Amino acid sequence: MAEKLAYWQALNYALDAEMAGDDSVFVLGEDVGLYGGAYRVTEGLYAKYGEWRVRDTPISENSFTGLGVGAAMIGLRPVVEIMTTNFSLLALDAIINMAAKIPFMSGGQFGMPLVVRMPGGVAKSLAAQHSQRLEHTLMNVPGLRIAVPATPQDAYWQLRQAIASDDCIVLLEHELLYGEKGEVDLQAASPPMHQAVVRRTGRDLTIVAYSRMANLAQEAADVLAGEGLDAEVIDLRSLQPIDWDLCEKSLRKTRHLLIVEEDCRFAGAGAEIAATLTERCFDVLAAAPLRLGGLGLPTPFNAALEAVSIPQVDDIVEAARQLSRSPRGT
Amino acid sequence: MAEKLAYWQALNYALDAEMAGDDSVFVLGEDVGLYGGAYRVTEGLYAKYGEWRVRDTPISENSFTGLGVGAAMIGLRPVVEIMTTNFSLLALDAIINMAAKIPFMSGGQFGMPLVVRMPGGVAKSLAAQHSQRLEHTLMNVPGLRIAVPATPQDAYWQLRQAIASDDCIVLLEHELLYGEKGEVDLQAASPPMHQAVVRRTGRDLTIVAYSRMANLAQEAADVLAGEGLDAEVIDLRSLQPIDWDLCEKSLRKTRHLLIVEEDCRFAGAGAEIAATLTERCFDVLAAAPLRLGGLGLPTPFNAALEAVSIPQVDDIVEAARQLSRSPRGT
Amino acid sequence: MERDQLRGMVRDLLLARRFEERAGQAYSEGEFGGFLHLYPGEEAVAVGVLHAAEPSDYVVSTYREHVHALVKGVPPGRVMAELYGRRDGCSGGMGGSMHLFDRERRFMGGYAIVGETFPVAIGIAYGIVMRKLSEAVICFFGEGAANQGTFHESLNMAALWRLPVLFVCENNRYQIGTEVHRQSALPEIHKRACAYGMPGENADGMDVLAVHEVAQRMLRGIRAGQGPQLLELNTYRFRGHSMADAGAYRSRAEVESYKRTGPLQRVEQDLVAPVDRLTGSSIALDQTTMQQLRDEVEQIVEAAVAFAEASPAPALSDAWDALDANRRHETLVRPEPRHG
Amino acid sequence: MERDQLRGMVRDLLLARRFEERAGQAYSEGEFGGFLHLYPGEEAVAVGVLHAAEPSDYVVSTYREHVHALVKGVPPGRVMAELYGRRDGCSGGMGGSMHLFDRERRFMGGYAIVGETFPVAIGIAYGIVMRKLSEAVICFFGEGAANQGTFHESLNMAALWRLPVLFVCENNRYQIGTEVHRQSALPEIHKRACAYGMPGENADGMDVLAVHEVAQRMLRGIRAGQGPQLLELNTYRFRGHSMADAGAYRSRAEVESYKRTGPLQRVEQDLVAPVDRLTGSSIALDQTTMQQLRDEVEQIVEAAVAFAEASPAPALSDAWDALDANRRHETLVRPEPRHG
Ligand SMILES: Cc1ncc(C[n+]2csc(CCOP(=O)(O)OP(=O)(O)O)c2C)c(N)n1
Ligand SMILES: Cc1ncc(C[n+]2csc(CCOP(=O)(O)OP(=O)(O)O)c2C)c(N)n1
Ligand SMILES: [Mg+2]
Ligand SMILES: [Mg+2]
Repeated sequence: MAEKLAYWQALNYALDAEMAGDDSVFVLGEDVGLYGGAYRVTEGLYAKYGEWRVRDTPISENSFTGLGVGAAMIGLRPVVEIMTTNFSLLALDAIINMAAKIPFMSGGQFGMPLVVRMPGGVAKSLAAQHSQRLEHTLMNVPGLRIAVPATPQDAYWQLRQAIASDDCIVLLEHELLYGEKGEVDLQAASPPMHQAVVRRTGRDLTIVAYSRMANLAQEAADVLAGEGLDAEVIDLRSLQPIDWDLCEKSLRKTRHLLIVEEDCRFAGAGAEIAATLTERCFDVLAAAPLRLGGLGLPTPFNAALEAVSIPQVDDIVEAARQLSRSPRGT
Repeated sequence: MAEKLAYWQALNYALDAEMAGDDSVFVLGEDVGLYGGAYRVTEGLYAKYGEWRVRDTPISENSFTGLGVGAAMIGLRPVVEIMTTNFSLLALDAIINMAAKIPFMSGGQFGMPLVVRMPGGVAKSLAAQHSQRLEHTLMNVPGLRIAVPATPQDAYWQLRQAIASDDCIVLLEHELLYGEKGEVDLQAASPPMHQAVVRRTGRDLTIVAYSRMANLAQEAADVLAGEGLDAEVIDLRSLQPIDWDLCEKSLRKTRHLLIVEEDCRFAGAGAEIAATLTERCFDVLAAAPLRLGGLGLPTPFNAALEAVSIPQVDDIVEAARQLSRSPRGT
Repeated sequence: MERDQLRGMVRDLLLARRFEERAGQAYSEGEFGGFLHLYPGEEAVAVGVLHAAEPSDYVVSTYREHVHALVKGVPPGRVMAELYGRRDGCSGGMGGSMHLFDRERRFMGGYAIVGETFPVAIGIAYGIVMRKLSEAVICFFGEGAANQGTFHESLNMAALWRLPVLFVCENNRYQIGTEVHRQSALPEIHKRACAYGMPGENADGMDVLAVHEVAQRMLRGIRAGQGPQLLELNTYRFRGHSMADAGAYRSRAEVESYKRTGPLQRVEQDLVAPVDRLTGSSIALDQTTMQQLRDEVEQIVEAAVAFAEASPAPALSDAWDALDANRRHETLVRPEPRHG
Repeated sequence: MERDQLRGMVRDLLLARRFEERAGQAYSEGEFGGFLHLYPGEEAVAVGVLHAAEPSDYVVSTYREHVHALVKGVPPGRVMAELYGRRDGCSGGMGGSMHLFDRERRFMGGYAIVGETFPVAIGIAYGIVMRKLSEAVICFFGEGAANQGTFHESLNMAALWRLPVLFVCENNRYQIGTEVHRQSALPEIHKRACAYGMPGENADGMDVLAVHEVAQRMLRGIRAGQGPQLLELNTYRFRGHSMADAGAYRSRAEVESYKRTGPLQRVEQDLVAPVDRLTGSSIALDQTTMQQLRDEVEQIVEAAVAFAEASPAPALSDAWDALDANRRHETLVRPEPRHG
C-alpha cells in the first residue's frame, strides 16, 4: 500500500484527502492557488476545488491568519499557509492573542479548528530574515499545539490529524525537507499526533531531536555505531505536548541525554527538554544533558558560515562522543 | 543622596535625565505625550520637551516601533513605549526582523541605539489578552538584549544604560511594580546593565528569579529563614545576557536550585536557566533544579483563578521546602 | 417605523445606560476588578445598528462591548455575571468585561487588542459566502482602531472578495487621551473607503433613528450580496476611557456640550416632535410609557446584579475544561503536568 | 535636461541590465545561492527616481534592490561581492542579495520582509525633521506590499506629521504569481493616497525621462517641507519573481508585449526622436556613444565580478564582530558561550 512520496507531496495528498472528504476545509495563503504554493504543497488543488476553497491572498499575514480564526469560529476548517515562518512574526497577534485564547476566553464555547502551516528553518543562503524558527515562541503559548513532522509519512498523518482536530494546530515544516522522499502508507492507522517515535534503539545514550535534526541525528547514530557507541534516537514529532514518557523510558536505560535542535541554543526548545528530563530522570543521569543547537547569531548569508551556524552530522557525532566521555559516564 | 521613589517615577527621572543630556533622545508611543503615559512614566515630559521629542502615536504598533528602528539607524536614540507587552505581538517584525538583525545584516555598519520599553505580566483581572509576558520569545533572538528591573533603583539605572547603549535593548517592566517604592540614588555609579545581584545571602538553597518574582522570592526567603531554611536569592536583572557566573558561584555553595518565574513554566525563561545551570553545576547539584512558574493556561479573568495561575509567596516557600527534602538533599 | 419598534429601541437605550451605570457602581464598590470601559453617550450606535440586525447576523466587537451584547440578546444577567467573573457569566468567568462571547446569539466576542475585530469579521463573512447564505457580519471598531494595519488589510480583502461585512466605526473622537486629529491624517474615517473602492457613509451617531435607518439600508444591501460597506457614526463617550481614566485631556465644556445632545436627550426631543420621519405617522411615546420603560429597565438591571451575585466563582477545573473543551475526543499523549 | 545627465541615465540603465544579467549567470553557474530577485524591465524606475535624488537623500529598498544600490552610488564590485557572500561585499557577506547596506552612501538597506521599508523610511524622515534638515527619504516598494498593514500605518503617520518621504510604488503587476487585480481591491495604488489626504500620482515607469521629471518635482516639494507624496510607476519584470520562478502564471504574449516597450527600447526611441521634452533642444545620443556606454558598462560589470571573486570569504569571527560592532565600549557580563 505504501508509495514513495516527497514530503511536499505527502502534504499535498493530505490536503487533497481532507478537502475531498469535508466541504468545510479550505486553504488560504499567498500564492497557494494559481501558482500552486511556494513549495508546491497546494499544487493542483486550485484547479480541483476552485478559488473559494484555495484562496490566494494579498500580502496581509496578520489579517488572513485572523480570517482563518473567524472562519474557524463558525465551524469551517481553514488551513492557513504562511509562506515562511519568518513572515509569521506579522501574524502572531492572530495566532497567540486570538486563535490560542478564544476557546478559553469564551469559556469553552468556541472550537478553533484552524491549522497554521509554516515552512521554516535554515535553508540555503537565505540570510537572517529568511532563516528563522519559532518553536520556542509558540511552545510557551497555552492553547496551541505544535506538530513538527520530519518524514513524509508523518507529514501526511499529522496534517490530516491537524485538520481533523478542533484545536488550533501549528504545523512547522522544514524547508530543506520538502524534497526528501520516503515511504508513505496512505491507509495505515496513524499514531496519536503528539506521540514521539524511537527511530533507532540503543543502549549508550539517548539523542532527542525533532524536524530535520531528527534525520541528522539518525545519520550520526549510524556513524557512532561504527565506533561502538550505541545511540537511541528519538524523534519528538510534537513540541506541544511533548511525549515525556517515551523520553524518560529511554533515558532510564541510557542515562545520557543529547538534545539536538537547529534553533538557537539559548532559550530554544532544547532548554525545556533538558530541564524537564533532568527533573524526571535526575536520579539516573550520568551526566548533565548536553544541548547542541544553533549559534547565538542571526543567520549569516555566506554559505559556509551559515553551515557553521547550525548543527551538522559531524557536530552531533562529536557531541555524543564528548557526552560519553563525561566524568560520570559509564 | 538617595530619594524614595516609585518605580514609575524612577523611570520618569531616567528619561528626563537622558533627554536633558542628549537632544537625540526622543520618546514615542500611544498616549505618552499629552496624557502622560498609561503608567505615568512619561509624565511631564511633553510639556518640557515638546511634541517632536515626546510623540503621541496612532495605534500602529508595528510601524511606530519600526519608526524607532529607522530613526536609530541615523543616530537618534528613540525610546519606544509599547503600551503593554500584549500589543508588542503586533510589533515583533520590527523588533525581531529589523532591530535585532539590521546591525548584523549590514556587516556591523549600523548601530541600533533603540530602547523598547514594555509593561507586562499578570496584573489584576486583566484577562488573557492583557496578562502576557514575552521573555521566552525575545531571549531566543540574537541581537537583542533584555533588562528586567525589579526595583526603582534598577529601573533608573537600567533605563539610563539602555538609552546610552548603541544596541537594541528591550526593557521589560512589570505592571504591578510601577507603584512600588524604594530608595533611588541618582548619583551612585551603576553596576553593568546585565549583572545579576544577590538580594539575600544564604547557605541552603539558591532561588533565582527576576522582575516581580525576585521580590516575592525575597519575601519567601524571610519566611523560610523563620523555619531554619537559609535561602540565597538572586535577582537576575537581565535575561540576555544572563550573569551565569554569579549563579554558578551561589549554586556551588548551596547545591540546590529553585527557579521562580511568572511566565508559563513550559518553555519559559526558567527552562534555559535550569538547563544551563545544570550543565555548569551538575557535579555539585544535590537535586534536580526545581522550576516554579505559571500554569499552562491563558490567564483567567476571575481574580481568584488568576492568582492561582502564577506563583505566590506561599508557593515559593512550599517549593523551597520540597526541594530541601529531595532525596539527595543535604 | 412601528411604534413597538421604537419602544424597543428606547427601552434598549435606557437599558444600556442603566446597565453601564450600575456596572460602574459595582466596580467602584470593589465587586470586581480589571479594565472596565463603559458606553454612556454612545448608546444610539449599538441600539440603532443592532435593531437593524437579524438574529442570523453576526456581531464582532471590542472591549467596550457590553451594550452590543445586550442589544444582540445576550441575557443581562449573564453579561453582569461575566463582569463579576462568575461561573454563569456568558464566558464562564474566564473572559470578563472585555471578552463577552455568546455563540448561540452569534455574539462573536469582545476583543481587547485594538484592530482584531477586522480579521475575525472577514473570516466569518468568508464562511458565509462559502456556505452561500444571506447573512451579514457587523464589525464594530473605534476611530483609533482605523489606524491599525488590520483595518487596511481586512478592508482590502473584504472589498476584493465582496464579503458581507458592515464595518461600523464608533467615532467618539478619542483614542484614550489622543484626539482624532492627532492620530489620523484623515479624521473622517468613512472617507477611507475610497482606498478600497468600497461605499462609505457617515451619520449622526447620537440619533438612534438616523443610525437605524442607514444601518438597515446598508445591511440589506450587504445581505443581498452587494459587498462590504463602511459606516462611520459620530458620537462621544461621556465618561473616561475606562474606570481608571480621569479624562483630564478634555475640557469640561466639551463634555457638557456633547451631553446636552446625547442619545437620550434626542429621545426626549422625539417625544415632543413625535412624527415618524419615514411614515409621517405619530410614533410618540408618552411620559407614562417612558416611566414604564425606566421601571422595566431598573428591574432588569437589578435582577442581573442579583443573578451575578448569586452565581458561584468558577473552579480551577473549570478553567482546564475551558482550555480543553475541544480536545476531549482526541487521544493526546500525556501532557506536561499542569501545576507550575 | 542636460546631455550629460541623459548620458548618465542611459549608462545606468545599461549598467543595471548588464549587472543583473551577469549576476543571474553567476547564480546559474553556482557561484552563490539563496534567493536572487532580478530587475530587468524595471530599470527606468530606479534610474529615473534616483537621478533625481541628492547624495544627502536616503534610500530604503526591498529584496529586489541591486539596481537601487548601484544607482545610489554603491560600487558595483561591492554589490557583486555581497551577492557572492564575500568579505568585501557592502554588507560584509552577512546580508547577501536581499540585504545590501551602505551607510556612507545613505543606502539604508534592502529588506526581505514585504512591507518593512515603510516604517524604516518614516523613522529616518522623523529624524530629518527633528534635525531640521532639507533631506528626503525615498522608499521603494512593490504593489503587493501596498496591502501590508505597515503601508497604511506608515502613510498615515507620514501624512499626519508631514514627514519628508517619497513613497515609490514599483507596480510591476505581480506579487510573485498573483496579479494585481487578484490582490488589490483598488489596483491603482497611487489613488490610495486619498485615505491620507496625501498627493498621489502615477507615471509610465518604462520611460526614464518621465520618471525623472515627476520624481524631481515631487522630491523638491518634499525637501521643501511640503510633506510626503505617493508615486506609482507602472512597470513590468521581464524575468521570474526570483531565479526559482519559472513564471508559468503569465502568458508568453504578455511578457513579450511588455518587452517590446521596455525601458531600453524607449531609449532607442529617444535616439530617433531626440528632442528634450523640457527644453526642446536636442539631446540625442548617437549610436557611437551608445556603443561606448555599452563597452563601459561591460567593463564595470566584469571588474565587479573579478573583484567579487578575488574577495575572501568572511570568517566566523567576522560574524561575531558584526553582531558585536556596537557593544564594544560596553562592559557586558560574560555572555552565553557561543558555540552550540
Ligand atoms: C493593539 C493595541 N494597542 C493599544 C491598546 C490600548 N488601548 C486600549 S483602547 C485604546 C484606544 C482605542 O481607541 P478607539 O479605537 O477610538 O476606541 P474607543 O476606546 O474610543 O472606543 C488603546 C490605545 C490595545 N488594547 N491594543
Ligand atoms: C511579509 C512577507 N510576506 C511574504 C513574503 C514572500 N514574498 C517575497 S516577495 C513577494 C511578492 C512581493 O510583491 P511586490 O510587493 O509586488 O514586489 P515585487 O516582487 O513584484 O517587486 C512575496 C509574497 C515576504 N518576503 N514577506
Ligand atoms: Mg475612540
Ligand atoms: Mg509586484
